[in-house]
Amino acid sequence: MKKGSKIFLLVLNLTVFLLLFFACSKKNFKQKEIKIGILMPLSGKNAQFGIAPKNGAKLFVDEYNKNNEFTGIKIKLVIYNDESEIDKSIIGFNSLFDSGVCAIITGAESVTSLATAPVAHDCEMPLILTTASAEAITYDSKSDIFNDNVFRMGFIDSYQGEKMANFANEHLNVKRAASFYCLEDDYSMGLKEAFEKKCKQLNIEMISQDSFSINATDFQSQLAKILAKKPDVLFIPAYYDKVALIAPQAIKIGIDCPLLGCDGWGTVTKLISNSSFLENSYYCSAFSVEDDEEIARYFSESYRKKMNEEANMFSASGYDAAKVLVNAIEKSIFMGFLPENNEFRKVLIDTLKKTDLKCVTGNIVFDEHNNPKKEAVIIKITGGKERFWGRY
Amino acid sequence: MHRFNWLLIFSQFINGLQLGSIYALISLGYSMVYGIIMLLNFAHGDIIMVGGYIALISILNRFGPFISVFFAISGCAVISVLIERLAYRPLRKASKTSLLITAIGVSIFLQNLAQLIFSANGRPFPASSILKNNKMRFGKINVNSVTIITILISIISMLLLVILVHKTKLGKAMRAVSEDLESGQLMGINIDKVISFTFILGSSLAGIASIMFCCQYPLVNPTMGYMIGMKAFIAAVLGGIGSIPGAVVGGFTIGFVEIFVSAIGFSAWIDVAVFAVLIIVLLIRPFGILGRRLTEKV
Amino acid sequence: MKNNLSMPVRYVINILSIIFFLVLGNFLLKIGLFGRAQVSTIIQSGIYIILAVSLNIVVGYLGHIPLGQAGFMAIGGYAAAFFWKSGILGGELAFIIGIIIAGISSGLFGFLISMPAFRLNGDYFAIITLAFSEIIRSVLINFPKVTGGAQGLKRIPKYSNFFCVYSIVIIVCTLIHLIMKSKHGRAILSTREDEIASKSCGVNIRRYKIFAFTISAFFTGIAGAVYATNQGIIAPSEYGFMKSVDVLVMVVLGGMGSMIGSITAAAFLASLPLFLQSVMKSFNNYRMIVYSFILIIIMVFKPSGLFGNYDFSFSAILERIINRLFVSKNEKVHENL
Amino acid sequence: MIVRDMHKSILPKRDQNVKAVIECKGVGIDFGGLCAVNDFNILIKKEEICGLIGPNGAGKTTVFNLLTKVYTPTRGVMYLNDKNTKSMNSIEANQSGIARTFQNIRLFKNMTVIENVLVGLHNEENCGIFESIFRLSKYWRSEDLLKKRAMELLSIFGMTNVADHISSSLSYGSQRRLEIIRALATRPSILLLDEPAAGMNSSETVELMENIKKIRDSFGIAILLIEHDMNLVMGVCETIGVLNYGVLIAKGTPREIQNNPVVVEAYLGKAKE
Repeated sequence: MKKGSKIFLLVLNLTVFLLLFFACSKKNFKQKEIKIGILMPLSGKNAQFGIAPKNGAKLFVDEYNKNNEFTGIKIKLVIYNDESEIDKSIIGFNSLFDSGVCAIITGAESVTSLATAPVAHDCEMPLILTTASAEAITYDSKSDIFNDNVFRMGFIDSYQGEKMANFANEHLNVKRAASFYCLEDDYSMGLKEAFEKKCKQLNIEMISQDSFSINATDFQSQLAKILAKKPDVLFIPAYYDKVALIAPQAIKIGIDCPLLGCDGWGTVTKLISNSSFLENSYYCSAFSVEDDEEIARYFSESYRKKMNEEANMFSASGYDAAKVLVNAIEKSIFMGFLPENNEFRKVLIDTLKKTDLKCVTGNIVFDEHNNPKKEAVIIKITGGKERFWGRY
Repeated sequence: MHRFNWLLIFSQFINGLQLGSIYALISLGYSMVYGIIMLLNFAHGDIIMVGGYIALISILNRFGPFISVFFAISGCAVISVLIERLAYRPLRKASKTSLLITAIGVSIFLQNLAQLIFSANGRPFPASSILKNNKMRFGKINVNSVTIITILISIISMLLLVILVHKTKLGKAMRAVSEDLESGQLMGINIDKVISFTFILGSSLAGIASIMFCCQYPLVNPTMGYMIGMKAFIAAVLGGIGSIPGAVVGGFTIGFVEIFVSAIGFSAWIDVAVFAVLIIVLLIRPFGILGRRLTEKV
Repeated sequence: MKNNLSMPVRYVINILSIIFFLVLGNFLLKIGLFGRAQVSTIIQSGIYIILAVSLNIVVGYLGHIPLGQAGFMAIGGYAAAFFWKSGILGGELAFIIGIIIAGISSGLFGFLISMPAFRLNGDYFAIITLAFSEIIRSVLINFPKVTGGAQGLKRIPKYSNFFCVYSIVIIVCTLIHLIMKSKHGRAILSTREDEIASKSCGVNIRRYKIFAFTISAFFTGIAGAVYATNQGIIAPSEYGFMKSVDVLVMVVLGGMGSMIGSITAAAFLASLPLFLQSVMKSFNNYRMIVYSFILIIIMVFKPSGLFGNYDFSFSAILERIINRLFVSKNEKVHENL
Repeated sequence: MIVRDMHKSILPKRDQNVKAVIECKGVGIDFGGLCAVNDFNILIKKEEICGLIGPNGAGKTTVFNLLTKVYTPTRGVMYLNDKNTKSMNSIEANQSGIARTFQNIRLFKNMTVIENVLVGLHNEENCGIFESIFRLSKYWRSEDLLKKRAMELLSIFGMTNVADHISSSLSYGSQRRLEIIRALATRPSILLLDEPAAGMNSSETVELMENIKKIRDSFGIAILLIEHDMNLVMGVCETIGVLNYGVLIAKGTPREIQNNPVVVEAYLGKAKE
């Protein structure tokens, strides 16, 4: 490298560097249509929790734009892939903010939403969480901070934990329960603690709490210990890819008590080659493909037709998030607020608060902490199929 | 454990044996490759993921169990030879640091390529179509057949390997090249052929291990190779990198450590325990249990 | 001998250019030339510059490849977060003290880890540093009561703005530059070049290896603290092996042993996702494939990276310009003021 | 010509009245059964130029590594400037006055010529980390002093004009000379040269002979030389030691060595009866 060429290279590099900043700072000023942001992990480890809600929301928005020509409201989705990493999701939020979205559908998992919620709160950007279940995103009891701009479609951790404890107590008259959770996953931890607290209240004896590490594949030693304690029921708050590994090993080792799960179990029968291992186990969820509600059946058919893959709880919550959001946008515009000026978002937050809408995952009404007050769907796995057992 | 139930102890022992044999098979690959070109082949762990996916695809396209196993093993061998040919051969003269960085690059490339093709979430592995999994009863203990088959196949492969390395001409060439690359060349050994063969051997064993692993834990996802590969490498170092019996001993030790730690209730600390074993071994006996001391010539 | 500018003049020039850069940067941000995304990207690339420059001490100047930088980043982040959340102090002073605490705590860990680590070299050194980093991450996960476990540490006060992040970047780069341009820097470089020859010159190479690793951990801890305050929440899942590899790619792309290389590569790769997001929607899905491919290509074709080990000194450039301009008219230049 | 009265800054600071620079008694080392050096006894006085010759594999370089404590001897005792080097490592050995060059040149390739010498001057000034980072006055003084001394050392072989060149860009001969200068920078009381004339043509060898004498005179240090080039050895060394299978079989003036029957036999084999 002669001296001269080094200088040239340096200068070239600096210009690329500066060009890079100015190129992406242009603001697009077309404000004709209303933009909604989608901040989901579309690649990386949690892609499956991000792609499904994005498709669900896309399905709703395409439908809406097609058959609501007359209202003059056209919804445009701006999608950012945050790879479920905190630093990228903050940059994603800011990039969506710059492109002038009036609200953002996000919340595939709790950690990234915990980071974007305060940032959104400062600039009053409404956030609709699809499946993130950490309580602290909306209302954090420890520090008493309430992000009023954040609305949640799914359940909070404690809701599901208590629900399954009640269900076990009422329908399976369980006296001795055990739990098997992942210490490194905040979702799993939250559910286990809620389940344990509720069991104490219902004086169900918690005979054992065993944990497994996030990339573990072998659970036989912990399961052997659980087997030795002979619980009436085994609560496994984990995602379906872990359950698909745990269940066969549990049955093979000889555990025959029913297994209880949570909404993370959705589509587990797809992931397990022989689903007889999950016989008569129950899990609560926000949505079931066999839900006999007319609106749910319509969603699963159109989703299967358009996306040629089976609908699940994640795509359902994405669809509902879009539906609730667009409904609130319509209301605010009919109240005479124009989407251009920036206190439109403030109005949007108030209208969202007063939502009362029949959706795929049930009737959405928000409580004082913006968490949905709705029943859960209980699903029983029999004959290798995830059967709709009923609402509870 | 309040009362000493022998049932639990024995079933844990079997688990340890089975996990250990999988790690042993994989760490053999590490040891052989490291012995030959002093390269810590980061990508070796991901070969297991490759084997799993190939077996999965071939079963889904309704190939028989034996054909799909054959596809998986030969697939692993072909891919690892490709890696050696494209990424490692040009760097044979290069510094150790560039070789290490390239190995890391290859490993990440494989993981992300798999993520792109097969999407990030796991795919179910139809274990039953390869190995009929029925319960075998030894007295009071029920042990599933996959475990027994895994242990048997691992031991057979290891014996075959020892015979090949010590008895055949090619094995002698491999040992010569691992002693000293240059003098091996002077003796007329075609270095590239021997190195490629070592990679083929190492990754075919990894292919066998990946089939065994997927049968026992029927789920294949793009990043499964990282952790298994890391533990197998620790096993290779524990046994003494470069020594074949060492890799086997190391593999079983790591298998038992993992099962023991989770049995006494610290399952969340398995990775920490395995890494702690590595650190202790590296500091006390850097050349491992059966390895030989490599003095650096001035 | 070319009439080069005497040392004091060089320092004046350097300081002036730094102040000018900071003021200009601040001004540009104040008038809102950049959108929010560019601001957070600029601040993010500042953090990655500190990370790359501190990793460059060990990779570039010392010639070893540690894979455990993410662990030190985590220690720095958590230490600073605990201090800030305890609320002993508020405002700017708390920020500075938090940064120093983060640096010291991860520097201490770096010192403790480097003692055993440097008894090994090559692949073993890489693996043992990776092992320590994974242990740190598991410890952070397995004590939920103390560290918030997998849910991470929430509500970390936010102090980071352009001015303080980039003043830290400049302080860190200057400190490293000063260290490397001294007797101790030469000792570190000589250890990379040839350990046996350094020993025969009386350089205590073990002490300097540990010294280099400890400073690198110290500055990585500082970067971890700025990273924590910039985000408001830190979770152990972020500090995995991939984070160390991200920073390693930056140092390798920039050129091992060249500070300007690390800075440029860090800024470029940190702002790449945003830049390409607007250009090519799905680039982020291929980001890691492209990075690993770059890594392999560089190692095979240009191991010395973009800049080799050419170290930039602004005053050297000025000197050359002055020489060309004035000496050609060969009248005496008013040098060494 | 540089004469003896160089200003004091270059001369080694060692106490001048030491009896023998190096003394080895019964020194030996064996690498797992192979006895590389056995019962090695030698005594090198102050300012003595001693040559060490012997067939290939006689253990000459191993002796160098023993003297500089790169290897620790398994038997015998060694004295350096009357200090027992048993507990020293190679760094402490260098501090107490032994410096060496290497058979195959070990320069710091990517560093400039003057930086190579400055590394040699590493222990010249104790300027701590704190002073260096914050550029206190101690730092400036020590840097200037080191630069001045480095220039002086370079001037011995007239290499000051290449001070800023990268060391790997120098010619083979000047790289050899730079390595010698770097060794001198550590103020040794004995300089070990490992085949300095290897790969040099005859004119360079002659020039090397003068340089070696010049160094010994101007620095007042002893020189221990390993060399195969006999006319260099015979021309410059005052005493010669002959090493055979790790044992010093003879030591004396070049004249004595030439017609010492034991040496002749070791080199040329037994004369036919």
